[in-house]
Amino acid sequence: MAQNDDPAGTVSRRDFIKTVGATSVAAGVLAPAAPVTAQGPAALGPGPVPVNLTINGRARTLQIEPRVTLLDAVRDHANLTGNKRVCDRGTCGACTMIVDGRTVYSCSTLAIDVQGSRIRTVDGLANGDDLHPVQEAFCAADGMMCGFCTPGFVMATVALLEKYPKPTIAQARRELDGNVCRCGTFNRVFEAALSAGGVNRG
Amino acid sequence: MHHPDSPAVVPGVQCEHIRHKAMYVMSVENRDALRFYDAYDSASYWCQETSSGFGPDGHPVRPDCCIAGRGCCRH
Amino acid sequence: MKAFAYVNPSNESDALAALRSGGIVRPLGGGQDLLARLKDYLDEPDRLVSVKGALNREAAATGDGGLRIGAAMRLFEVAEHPEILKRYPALAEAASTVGSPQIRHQGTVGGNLNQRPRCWYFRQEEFVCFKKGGNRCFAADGENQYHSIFGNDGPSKIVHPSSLAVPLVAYGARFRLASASGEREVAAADYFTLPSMQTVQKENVLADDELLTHVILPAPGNVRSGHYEVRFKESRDWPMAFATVVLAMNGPSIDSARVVLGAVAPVPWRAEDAERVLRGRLLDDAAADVAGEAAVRGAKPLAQNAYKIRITRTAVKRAVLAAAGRSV
Amino acid sequence: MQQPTPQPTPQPTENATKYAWTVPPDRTRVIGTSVPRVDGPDKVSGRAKYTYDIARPGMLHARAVRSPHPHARIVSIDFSAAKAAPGVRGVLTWKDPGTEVMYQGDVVAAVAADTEPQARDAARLVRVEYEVLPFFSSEAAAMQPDAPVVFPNGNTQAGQTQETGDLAAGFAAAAHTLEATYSTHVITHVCLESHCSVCEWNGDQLTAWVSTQGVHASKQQIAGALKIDQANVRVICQYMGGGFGSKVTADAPIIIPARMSKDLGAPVKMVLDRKEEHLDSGNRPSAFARVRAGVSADGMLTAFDGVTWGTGGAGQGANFPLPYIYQFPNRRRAHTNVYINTGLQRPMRAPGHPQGCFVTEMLLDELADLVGLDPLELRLKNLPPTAPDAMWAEYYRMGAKQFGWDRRHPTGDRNPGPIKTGMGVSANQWGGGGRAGAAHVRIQPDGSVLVQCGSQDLGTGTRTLLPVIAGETLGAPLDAIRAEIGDSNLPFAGVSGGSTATPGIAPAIRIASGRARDALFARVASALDAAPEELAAGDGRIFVKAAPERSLAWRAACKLLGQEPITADGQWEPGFSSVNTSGVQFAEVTVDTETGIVKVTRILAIQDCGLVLDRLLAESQVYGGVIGSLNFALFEDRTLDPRTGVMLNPNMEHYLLAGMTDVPQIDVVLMDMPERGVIGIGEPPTVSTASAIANAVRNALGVPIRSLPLHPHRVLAAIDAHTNSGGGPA
Repeated sequence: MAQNDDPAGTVSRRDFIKTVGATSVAAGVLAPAAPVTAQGPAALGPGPVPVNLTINGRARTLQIEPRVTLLDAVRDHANLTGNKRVCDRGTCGACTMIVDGRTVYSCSTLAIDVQGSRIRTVDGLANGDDLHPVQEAFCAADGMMCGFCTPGFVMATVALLEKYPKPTIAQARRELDGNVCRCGTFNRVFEAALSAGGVNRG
Repeated sequence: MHHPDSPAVVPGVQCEHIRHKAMYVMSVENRDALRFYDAYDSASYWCQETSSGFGPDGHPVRPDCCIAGRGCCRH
Repeated sequence: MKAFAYVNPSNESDALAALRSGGIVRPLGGGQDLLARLKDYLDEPDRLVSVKGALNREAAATGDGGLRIGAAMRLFEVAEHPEILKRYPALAEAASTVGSPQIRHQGTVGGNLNQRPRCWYFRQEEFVCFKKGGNRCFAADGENQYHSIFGNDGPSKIVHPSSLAVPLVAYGARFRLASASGEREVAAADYFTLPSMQTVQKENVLADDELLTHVILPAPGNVRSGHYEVRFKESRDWPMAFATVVLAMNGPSIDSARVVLGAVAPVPWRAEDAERVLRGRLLDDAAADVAGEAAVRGAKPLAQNAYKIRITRTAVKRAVLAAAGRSV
Repeated sequence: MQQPTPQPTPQPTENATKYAWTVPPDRTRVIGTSVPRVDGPDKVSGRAKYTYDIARPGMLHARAVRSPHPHARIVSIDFSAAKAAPGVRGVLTWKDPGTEVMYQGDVVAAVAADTEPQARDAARLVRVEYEVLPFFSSEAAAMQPDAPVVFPNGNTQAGQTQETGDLAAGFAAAAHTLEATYSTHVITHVCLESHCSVCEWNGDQLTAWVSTQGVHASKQQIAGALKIDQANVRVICQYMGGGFGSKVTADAPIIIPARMSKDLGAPVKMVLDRKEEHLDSGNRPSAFARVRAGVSADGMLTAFDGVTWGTGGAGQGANFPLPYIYQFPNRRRAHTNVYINTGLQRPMRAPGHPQGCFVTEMLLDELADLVGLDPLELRLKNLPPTAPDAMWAEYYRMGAKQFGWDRRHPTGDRNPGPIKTGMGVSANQWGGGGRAGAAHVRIQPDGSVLVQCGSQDLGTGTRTLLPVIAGETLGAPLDAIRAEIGDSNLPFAGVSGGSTATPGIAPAIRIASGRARDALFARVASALDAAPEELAAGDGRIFVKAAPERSLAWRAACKLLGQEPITADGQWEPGFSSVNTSGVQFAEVTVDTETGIVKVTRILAIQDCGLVLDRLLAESQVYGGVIGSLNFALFEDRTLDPRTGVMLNPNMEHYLLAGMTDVPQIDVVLMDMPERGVIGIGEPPTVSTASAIANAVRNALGVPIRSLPLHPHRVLAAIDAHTNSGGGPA
C-alpha cells in the first residue's frame, strides 16, 4: 500500500491536470482543408466526407468524419450493432472484425483507411437463421454468458479456423489471445473453437 | 444471501431515502448463517434523492450518518 | 479524439510532402498506438497522413547478403517471413509476440519502432509530464514498478515500448529516414535517444517531417541468436523485461556478442558488460549465468522496480540458453 | 453493527407438495440436463440488442463532465463554449457550484448533443473551476492521526468489537500462535457493457432501456429519483453485458438521460467509456487483517484475534466476514472502515467473501505447518458440523482424491531448477436463496406457450430457465415455449444479485406452469376418457398415467381449447428453493523463482447448488467464478498515483485481465441435490480460487505471500525475504 507521504495537494497544479477543454476543437469547427500539395492527393475532412466500405459483401457509402473508427462507422452509420465497443483502445477484442481475411480491432482502425477492403462483421456470418458452424459450436458448448464479448470471440474463432482448419491447442490459444471475456467463458470458447466443424479456408 | 449484509437500515431510524442492494435482493433469511461467522456489513449505500453515494449535502450516505439531525434526513 | 483531416498518398514523395502541409501532422501506419493516443487526447493533430499505401511493405535481399524491410510491412508478416525466420529468428520471434493477433495484423514495422511510451503517467491525460511539455516525471517518485532500471538518470523514466527495436539493434540494423528534402541512414543503435531536457519529448531522432521508410539488416554472418521475453500475463501484454543476444560463433566458442535489453531503459539497452564476458567463452550454461550477472551490473532501480533486475538477469540468461538451442 | 433479526423459516405450502420438483420415472427429464441457452443464436449472431445497441429516432447523446481531482470544491461551471459547439442541444448541472467532488470521476455536469462525438467534444468545452482540497489516496494516509478532516463524520469509522468465547483461555490452550497481516486489494467490476441507458418520454410516461441487474428495481429507483409514479416508468433490459453487482443502483448514467430527455423532448442515450466505468461504477473494497491466532498441538483452532480495516472509497464501508467458515471457539474481531477519495464500492460478486476467505485460508495453511499437519487435515478438524448445506468435509475428501492431493509435497518444493510446483485448497459458502419472483404462463390453443417473468439475464442464462421449467412441468416441447423477461411490465421479480434470481423465480415459474398444466388436464381429460387427476404430461404428450398409450400429442391437446387460452400465475412459495451452498476448490500452480511468475495449471471446483436446473448453464457459472477469482489473485489491481489520487490504469491495457493462454484446465463438479430445491451459485465459485492459488504458491515456494495480487515483484520479494532470513533458497 502506498503511503501518502506527500501532504495532500502539494503536487503543483501546473504539472497536473491540464485545463480541460483548452486545446480541444470540436468537430466541424475547422475550415475545410485545401489540397496538401500541388501534385498530392487532397486532404479529406475534418468534416464528414463520403467513405466507401464493403461490409459483409455489400458496398455502402457513408457520410462520416475521417476520425470515425471502423467500429463506430459499422455500428452507428451502417446500423450493424453486432460487434461491441468495450475498451475502445485495441485491448479487449469485442470489436474484432475480419478485414481482408485477418482479424483487426475495428475500434483501432479508421473507417476511411479501409476503403476497398473486404470487411466482415459478426452480423454477416449467419445466413438468415442458418448459423455459421462456429456460431453453432458456441451455442452447443455454451461459449458465452452475458454475450458481450461473444461477437468478437466468434470472429476471432472464424479467422482461426480459416487459417488453421485443424488447429493445435497452441495455435488456438494464440489466435484467440487478443480477446477478453469478463464472465469467464474461456474454457468453453476454447471447446467451441476445437469442436467447430466445416469451416473452410477463407 | 441471507446476507448478514446490511442489517442496519431501520425504518423510522434512518432517512427514508437511503438505499442498498439488499432492499432489492429479497433473499431468504437463514437463521443458521451466524454459525459460520460474525455479522458484518459489506453493503454499499446510496441516496435516492441524488442517485449517488452522497446526500444532497454532499456528505457520504451511510446508516450511521443518514439519521435525524442531518439536514437532508427525511422520515 | 479531436477531428482531423486525412490524406492518403500512394507514394513516398507525396507522403513526405503531406507531412509538411502545415499544422500538426502525424503519419498513420497501423494506427494501433496512434489512435489510442488521439482518443486519450495525448496528441491532437490537425491532419493524419496514411502511409500504409505509400511506403514499402516487402522484405527484399540486399546486394551484400542482408535484408531490406519496408516500414509498412506488418508485424505478422515479419513473424512469418521465411527469410527473417531463417536468418534473423530473434526478430521474427519478437514480432510474433507483439500484442495480439489483431495488433500484429494491423501494426507495422515503422509503427512498432516509433510508438510512444506505454508509461501509465504518460498515457493519462491528467499528468502533464516532461514528455508533454510539463516540468516533472511523475514516475520518478510515483508508481514506477514498470519503469526503467538503466539509463534513468535523465528527466524521463520510461522504458522504450518497441519489441522489434531490441533485436534490430542486436543484429546491427540501420534505418532509412526520408524527408522532402532528402534521406539519411542511421544505425538502429543511434536512432533511439536517451532523454535529456532537450530531447525528452521524443524517443528518437526522427524529425516531424521525416518518415522511417526501411529497416536494413546486414548479412548475419555465422551467428546464433536467442530471444527471451519475461511475460507476467501471456495473453496480450507487455513483457516486463526481455533480451536478444546475437553471438558470432567460432566453432563452439563465442567470438563476439551483442546483448540488447528491452523494457528496462528509455532505449534498447546494450548490455556491454555481458557482451564482454561472453567474448571467447564456450556457449554453455556457465556462459548464460555470467552473461546474466554481467548484464544487470550497474542497474539503478527506482523505488519500486528492483525486482526487474532479477527478471532482466533471467531474460539474458535464458536468451543465451536459447541461442544454444536450449529451452528453460 | 447490528445482528440481522432471525426470522422463522416459512413453512412449505400445499403447492410445495402439489408441484414439487419430483419427476415421474416414466418420462424424460428436462431439468438437470444440458439445454443450450435459448438466446445463444441471438448472442452469437450479434442480433441480441443490448442497451448499448438501442437507437431511437431523434435520439441525443449525453456525456458527463467529471472531476479530474480526487477532492475539490466546485467554484464555477461555465457552459458557454459547450453550448456553442456543433450539435449541442442541452446542458445539465449535476453538482452545484459550492458543493464538493469527492473523487476523480465524480460527476459535475453533462451535455447532450446530436451525436456521441459531438457530446464528447462539447463536454471538454465545459469549463469547471475547482478549489482543490486535501484528499487521501491510501488507507494509511487516511489513518494517520494528524490527517486533515476530509470526511465530515470522520476519515475512519470503527465498528463495535465482536467477541465470542474466552480469548485468553483460547490462547492459553494454543501450542502455537501466529501473528501476521494479510491484505487484498481493490478491483473494479469491468462490466464489458459499461453502465448505460436510453431514456424516452411519451407525455408523462418514461421508457428507459437500462443495462441493469433489476428492471423492477430500476423502475422504482428512477421513479423515486424523478419523483414520478412508479406506474409511469417502464424499464427494459433484454440483454446486458455483465454487472457483477454494480448494476443495481440507478445512478448518473440513468438519471442524467432521464432528466435531459424530459427537458429536451427527445430520447437521450448515455454510455460510459471505459475510463468512466473504472472510476465511477463501483469496486470491491480492500481488506487488511492483522491477525493473531492459536492452534493446539493436535491441530484444533483455539483462538482468533483480528484487527481489520479496508476502504470502500469516499465514504463507503469495507467489512467482510472473518474468520471464514472454520470454527475458532474463542474469537475477537474489530473492524474499521477507512475512507479515501476514490470511486465508491458496490457489491461485487460475493461481497466480502473473497477477502475473508483469503485471510482465513492463508492463515490455516500457516497454522497447519506450525502443527506439522497436512493443511487438508487441519481443515477437516475445524469445519462446522456436516449438514446438507455444509458438505465441505465430504467435498475435501472427494476432491483430494480426484485432484491427486497425495502428490502434494510438503511446504517448499525441493526439486532442483527454477520452476516450482505447488497445490492449495480453499472452501466457500454462500446463501443463494431468493424469494422475489412472480410468473405468468399462457397456453395458446395452437400449442404455443408464453412464459413471462420480470427478471433479467445477467449472463447466467435466466431466459433459458423459463422454457426448461415450463417444459418440464407442462410436458410441452421446448421449441413451443416463448420466454419473456427483462421488462418491468412483466410480473415482478427481484434483482439478479446475491445469487437470488434463480431461486426467486424458479418456484414461481414452476407453480404457474403447474397450475396451467392442471387447467389443461381439466379441459382435455374427457377426450382421453379419464379424470384430470389421472393425467400426466411429458415428452410432448398428455397421457393417462396408468395407460400411457392413451395420449394426446401436445398440440393436439391444446387444439381442444378451442379459442380460449389457459392462463395461470405463480409466485414464490417456500418449499421449492433453499439457502446455502458449500464448495471447495483445489489449485495447482507453477512458480518461476527466477522471474516471480505464477502460472495456474489446474483448478478443481466442487460446488453444490441444490437442484441443478440446466447443467450447462450452472457449470458455466462455476467456470466464470473461478476465472474471475484467478484474475483477482494474479492480475487485476486498481492502481492509484499516491501523489495525486489519480487512477493510473483506467483501461484494459494496464488493468490486467486473463486471456485464453492464461486460463488453466478447470474441472467442475456440480453436486446435484434436488431434494433441496433451487439454490443460486453465481457467487460462491468466485470466493475460493484466489486463496487456493495463493496457498498453492506458498506450497511451491515455502513462504507465504500474504498480499494479493501475486505480482512477480511480491513473489520475488517473498523469495528474497525467505532466503535472507536463513530459509535457504526457495
